[in-house]
Amino acid sequence: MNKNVQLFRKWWGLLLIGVLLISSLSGCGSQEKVLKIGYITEQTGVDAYVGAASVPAMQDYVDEINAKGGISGYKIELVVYDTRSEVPDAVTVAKRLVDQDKAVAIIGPSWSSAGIPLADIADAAKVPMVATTASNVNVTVSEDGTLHPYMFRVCFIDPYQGFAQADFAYNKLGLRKAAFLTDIASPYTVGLHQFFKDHFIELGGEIVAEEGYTQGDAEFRAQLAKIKDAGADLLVVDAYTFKDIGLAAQQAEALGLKVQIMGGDGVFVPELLEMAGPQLEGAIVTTGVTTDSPDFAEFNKAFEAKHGTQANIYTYYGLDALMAIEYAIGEAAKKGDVTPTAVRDALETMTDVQLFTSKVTMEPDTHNPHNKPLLIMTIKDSQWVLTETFQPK
Amino acid sequence: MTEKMPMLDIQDLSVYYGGICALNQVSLHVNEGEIVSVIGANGAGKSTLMKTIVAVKSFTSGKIMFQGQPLKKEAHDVIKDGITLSPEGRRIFSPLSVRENLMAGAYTRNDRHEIEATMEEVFTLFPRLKERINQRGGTLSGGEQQMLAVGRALMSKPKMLMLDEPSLGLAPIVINLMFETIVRLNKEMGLTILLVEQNASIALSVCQRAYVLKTGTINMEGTGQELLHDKRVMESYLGIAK
Amino acid sequence: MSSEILNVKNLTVDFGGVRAVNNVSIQLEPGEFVGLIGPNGAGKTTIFNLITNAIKPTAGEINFKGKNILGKSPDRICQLGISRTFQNIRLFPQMTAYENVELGFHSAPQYSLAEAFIRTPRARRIEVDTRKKAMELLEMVNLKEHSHARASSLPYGLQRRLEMARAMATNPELLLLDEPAAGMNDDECNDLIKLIREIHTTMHYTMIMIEHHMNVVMDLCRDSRIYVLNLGSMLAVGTPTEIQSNPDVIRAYLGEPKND
Amino acid sequence: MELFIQQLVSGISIGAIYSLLAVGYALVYSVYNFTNWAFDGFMAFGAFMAFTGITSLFMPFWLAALFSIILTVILSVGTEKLAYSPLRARKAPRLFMMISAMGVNLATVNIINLIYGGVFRKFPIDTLQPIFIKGVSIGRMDLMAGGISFGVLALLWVFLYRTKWGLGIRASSIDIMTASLMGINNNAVAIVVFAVTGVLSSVAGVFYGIKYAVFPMMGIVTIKAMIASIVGGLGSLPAAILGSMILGILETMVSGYISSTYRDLFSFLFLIIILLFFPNGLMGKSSGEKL
Amino acid sequence: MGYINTIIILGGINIIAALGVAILTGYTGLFTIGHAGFMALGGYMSAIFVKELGVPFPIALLLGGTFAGLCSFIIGYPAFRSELRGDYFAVATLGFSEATRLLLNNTRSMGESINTAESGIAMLFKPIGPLLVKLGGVFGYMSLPSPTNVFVVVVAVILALFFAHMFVTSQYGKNCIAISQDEVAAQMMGVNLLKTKMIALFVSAFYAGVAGGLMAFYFAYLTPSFFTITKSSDLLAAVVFGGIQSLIGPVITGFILVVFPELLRSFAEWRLIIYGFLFVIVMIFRPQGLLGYVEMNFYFVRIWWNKIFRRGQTSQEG
Repeated sequence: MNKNVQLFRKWWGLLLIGVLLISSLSGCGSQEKVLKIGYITEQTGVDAYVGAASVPAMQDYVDEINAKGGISGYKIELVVYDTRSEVPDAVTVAKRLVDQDKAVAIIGPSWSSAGIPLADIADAAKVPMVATTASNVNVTVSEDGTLHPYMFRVCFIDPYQGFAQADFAYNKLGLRKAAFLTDIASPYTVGLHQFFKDHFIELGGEIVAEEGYTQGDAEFRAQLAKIKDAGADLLVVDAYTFKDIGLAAQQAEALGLKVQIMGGDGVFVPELLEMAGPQLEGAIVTTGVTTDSPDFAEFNKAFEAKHGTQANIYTYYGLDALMAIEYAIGEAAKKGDVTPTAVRDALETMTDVQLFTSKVTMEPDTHNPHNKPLLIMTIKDSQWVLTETFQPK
Repeated sequence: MTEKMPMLDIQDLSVYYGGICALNQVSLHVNEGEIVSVIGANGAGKSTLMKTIVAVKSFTSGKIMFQGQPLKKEAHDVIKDGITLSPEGRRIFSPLSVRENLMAGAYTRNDRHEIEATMEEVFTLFPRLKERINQRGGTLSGGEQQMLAVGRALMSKPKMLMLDEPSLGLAPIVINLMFETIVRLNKEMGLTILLVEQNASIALSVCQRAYVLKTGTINMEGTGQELLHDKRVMESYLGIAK
Repeated sequence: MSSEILNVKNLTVDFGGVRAVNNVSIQLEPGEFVGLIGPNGAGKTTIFNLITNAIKPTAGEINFKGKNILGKSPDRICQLGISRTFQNIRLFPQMTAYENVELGFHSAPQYSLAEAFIRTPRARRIEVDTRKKAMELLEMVNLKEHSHARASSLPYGLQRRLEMARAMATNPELLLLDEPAAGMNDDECNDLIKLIREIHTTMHYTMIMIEHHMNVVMDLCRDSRIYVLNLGSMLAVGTPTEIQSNPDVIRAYLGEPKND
Repeated sequence: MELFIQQLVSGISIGAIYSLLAVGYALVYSVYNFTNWAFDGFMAFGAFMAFTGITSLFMPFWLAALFSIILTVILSVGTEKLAYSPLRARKAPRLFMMISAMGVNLATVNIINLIYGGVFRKFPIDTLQPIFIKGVSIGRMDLMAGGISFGVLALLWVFLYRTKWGLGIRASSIDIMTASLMGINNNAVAIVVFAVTGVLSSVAGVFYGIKYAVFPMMGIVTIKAMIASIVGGLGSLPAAILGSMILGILETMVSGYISSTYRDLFSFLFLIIILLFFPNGLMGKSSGEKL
Repeated sequence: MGYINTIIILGGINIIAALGVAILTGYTGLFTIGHAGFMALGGYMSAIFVKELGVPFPIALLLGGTFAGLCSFIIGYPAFRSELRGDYFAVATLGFSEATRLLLNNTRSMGESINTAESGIAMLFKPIGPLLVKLGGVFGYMSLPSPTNVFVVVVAVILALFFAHMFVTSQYGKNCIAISQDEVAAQMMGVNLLKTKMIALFVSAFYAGVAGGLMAFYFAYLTPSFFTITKSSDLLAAVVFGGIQSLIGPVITGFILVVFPELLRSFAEWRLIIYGFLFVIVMIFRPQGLLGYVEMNFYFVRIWWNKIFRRGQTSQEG
């Protein structure tokens, strides 16, 4: 009998602990009006720097909002989940944000492979999601052309950037023989490559070499030697991480390959300047936002002082998405209906709203920011110099 | 007790392999300057005895004393104390040259000159090895490999040399040569030798005392000559004729 | 046309400059029981390894039931009807005694992979049948009550018996026993002799046994012959009494006294 | 022709880096018969320690390198004591050693990631400019890579073939039991082997960091070294170097003349083909089991 | 409920793939760190069958699994024929899975170049050119049907477990166990090593392939980046922790390894570090894993049943 009681206690005890665990995790019991905003990002794995640069800034901003009494009286809670750069993890955390945390809006992933399946989740759950730097077309508009009603983004899309790069290279720099060094394992880089190539050929340019590598490679001399042999005058490095373009520049110089180097917004981070040094002089990198803009100087300084790391584009895009949601919640609250659907509607009709980096108008039929300027930066004396602002018609 | 303490004294040694009793309550001793043989058929536990003495194999119960001290727990410490074993099947380092094999034997010693001198002594014993000094061990003939194994064991300047089946797989003429050398080592250098052999006749004819091991126990003991003429020895090898 | 079940002709193998087996020939009639003895390192196990093609010979021929089996894979050779035990017991340690024996029966599965997944009535029948046969073999070697014990947990002597039962389960015509009595005391040896004799008479196997316990060999081979191997070569063949009094054999085992 | 020579030069320099890594694997494999999967974590650790030495502790380069070597040796030997040696003492199957090593690797890499973050860093030391000979660029860094690789390998050779410790290691790698009969302390040999492995991985890490970048996942390149040591034949130092050179040259040639996109596919096919025709690698010994 | 469902679905998919690894690593003793490759092959193939050919989805899953199984021979035959030992085989599987991913990353550009090719070997592949483009390379294979739900996954897991149990208790499965315990003895007792290992690899890859298919039909999207070495090592971890020669062990750990990091997502950074230390600790203190050598059978279930429920009754009676 005694044993039996003990056994019973053990089982009940386990059950109790389980219940406590679950209830503590779901974090109920608060009386305040709190809205949860989810943030799906990378805190571990190769891309951990994305989360590292953005989460503290966003948390600071949320604290600021709350200190000011919240958005129309609603306190904000930022719920951050890590994806380890794995799609299945991105999907589970999205579902978790939707079902368990009842997030009113979600700040979506920084990469398109996760953005594409997450769009379906956002649609199904009817919770708006704002992607930061997932720039593949199909993130907001599916393959067959239908719009994902709940998916938004605050960055420009790959075709736009590829187009602008080709345009600048052909028309402004007068380059005619392009060679590529492309990370073949990322939709972002392959997309940039594709759109650059298409437009460059359309303009009358010639593609003399298309070389690939895989993420994690650090050795590009074989490819660069071939590019040198092909007589290219432009080297487009479509890289996901700045290390690749930095190393490519170093190794190109070592091989005596003297070409114009060009890269996309993925490599527009301050670390690039330290890494490659003089080899990157004159290289061109396109981006939607620059850390060197005097508008951000103060912010950058404060951020570095507080968190010990430098701000980069992920910081800005994260804040952009957060501010877009802040705006939309504010709009929804004005109408007295702070539901995810109301937030979505406000996002869709967003016009000329000042976000962290620029004023944004959302295109209702694509959910891409309209007329987001593209900055063409040149590296001079190891500093970014704004060469031109590309504004589409 | 005027008798001198034996160099190696083993009392009631029992060794198990898994559940199998390989040695059961074995007691034997070796006095300084002696050649002692342990003979017995295959599987009698001879090699186990050797391995236990050099601490490659651990024992379950009993006691092993060397020069009045209990045996060390690790093989390399035992070797440093002055026991060496030339193992069964020679086990020379076949990819290493003859010279390197010998140098490996001198691993516990540090004085280069002394080592060179010992190597010369080994070469006087086995001139064939000197001829093949740079050859790989694996290319030597069976007899030469056995010389190398014994030479290698001598390189540590042991106080007691143990030989596990030095006649194994050798032609009779080579066996004779081997045992002549063993006797020389004992007589001329005064080396104490513990010998384990299946080849009873030759082992008994060179030793002062001998033990007969049968399925893990000591069956008989006596002087070499006594046992050499003891019919029971042959029976323990080839069974009782019916 | 010869009636031999096994015909080993002029087998030779070299290991790194040393000739381990030198020009050995063995002929066996069906149903024979012969012993293979010789001092340590004579090359006895090497001959078993050559017959089962665990190692490849340098020269020579091995014919089994009139067919050349040289170069066939060990599993093929087993399927043809040659099975063996090992000097250092090689059971499947984490499998039960029963499973060890059972393996011998189904090492070439008796039903198709598809049947394995859905366990058709036929497959079930085969399983039941195999189970029965395996239990019979276990009973024969007196291991029935240990059938569900893990092989590694069995005492050493029983492991040896289990290995024999496993070898028998492959339904061999030629059974090679490598030191079945190793490490056994006299009483255990006597039991083993009885068991092996029983196996030989009831199963009608042709058997070769390597053994160092001379009493065991001499007893089991008293009606047939013993091969004596020394330094890789065949030294003598004969009845136990002939072998025991053969001066060459005695010299091989006991050596010659050193003559100064 | 110029392209060919350029690719050959690059191939050799890449091969030199692979060699340095492959030798680390081969050394452990030859003595303990298992692939030390933890090596790539050690490499990243070595690089980060030198990096920290220079940036946070303001050491001159040579001191930072020494600092890194010492710490990596401690890590390597500690791993041997805590993760490998208990398994060896139990005579555990090789599979367990591998899993244990993978565990060490996983932990090391992720601890580095946790502390330093996943960011790529430039090693704070100036790189050297290349020399051009008839249009073919020969990197001074590559010459240095070659120099250091072969220098370290030469030192390793001297250590293994000209010192008493080296003799002990070689004897142990042939027959560990007999080696102990020679008075060779197996535990001490293990410490020395893993200390040498630590030195190799630290040197490789620092070097790789200087030439490319320092990041927690930098050890990913060791998979190439692993393929190289299998191609050459596991457990033999010259084979590891041979395999590395072949793989380095093959990769650059495939990139240069076939397709850089499918380069790794060729490396893999090459591995499969080698295994089909040389089951033990080009120079490997057969690992036949004794009955 | 969606979140719980997600966990059940992903856990279930992981269980099925882990069962595949259990058959190969746990039962046959062959170490794999490349099973993600087979998942990818199975996933893409089933997706193609459903989306392009309109094959019903359960059949497509089986076909996808079979395709993965057949592909496994590419690595299995050379590796087993040359009697590759542990380390070699592990690296070969890793190479295979990375090569698969490389090819999948490039399907689109391959397809495009085939479509535009005028001559040469590419012409031979002309019929599959458009399909390759559709697969999308790194952009992923999009807009797949998504019939995978909790019910499907639970049924699939039960079936997978049942058939895995059937396999490992069959004569084929027992031959696999024999090989893992003593390869030489197994061969000497008549087990055809090459054939048995190939069968084990086939079944194992089949399981991974089916898991891949379920994954495709859950995410409605496939991209090569689903199938990285991390995925492979997670599967291996499930078997190492769950136990050698056990199905129920990897099933439990396969599920836990999905659920645990979910519950403790805030410790995500520590997760891989903990795995790493656990690998070492398990090897040193319990190398057979959590439930090593525990066969899933009714005997086992009955004992547990008795332990949990019956004990109350008997003690009340007493």
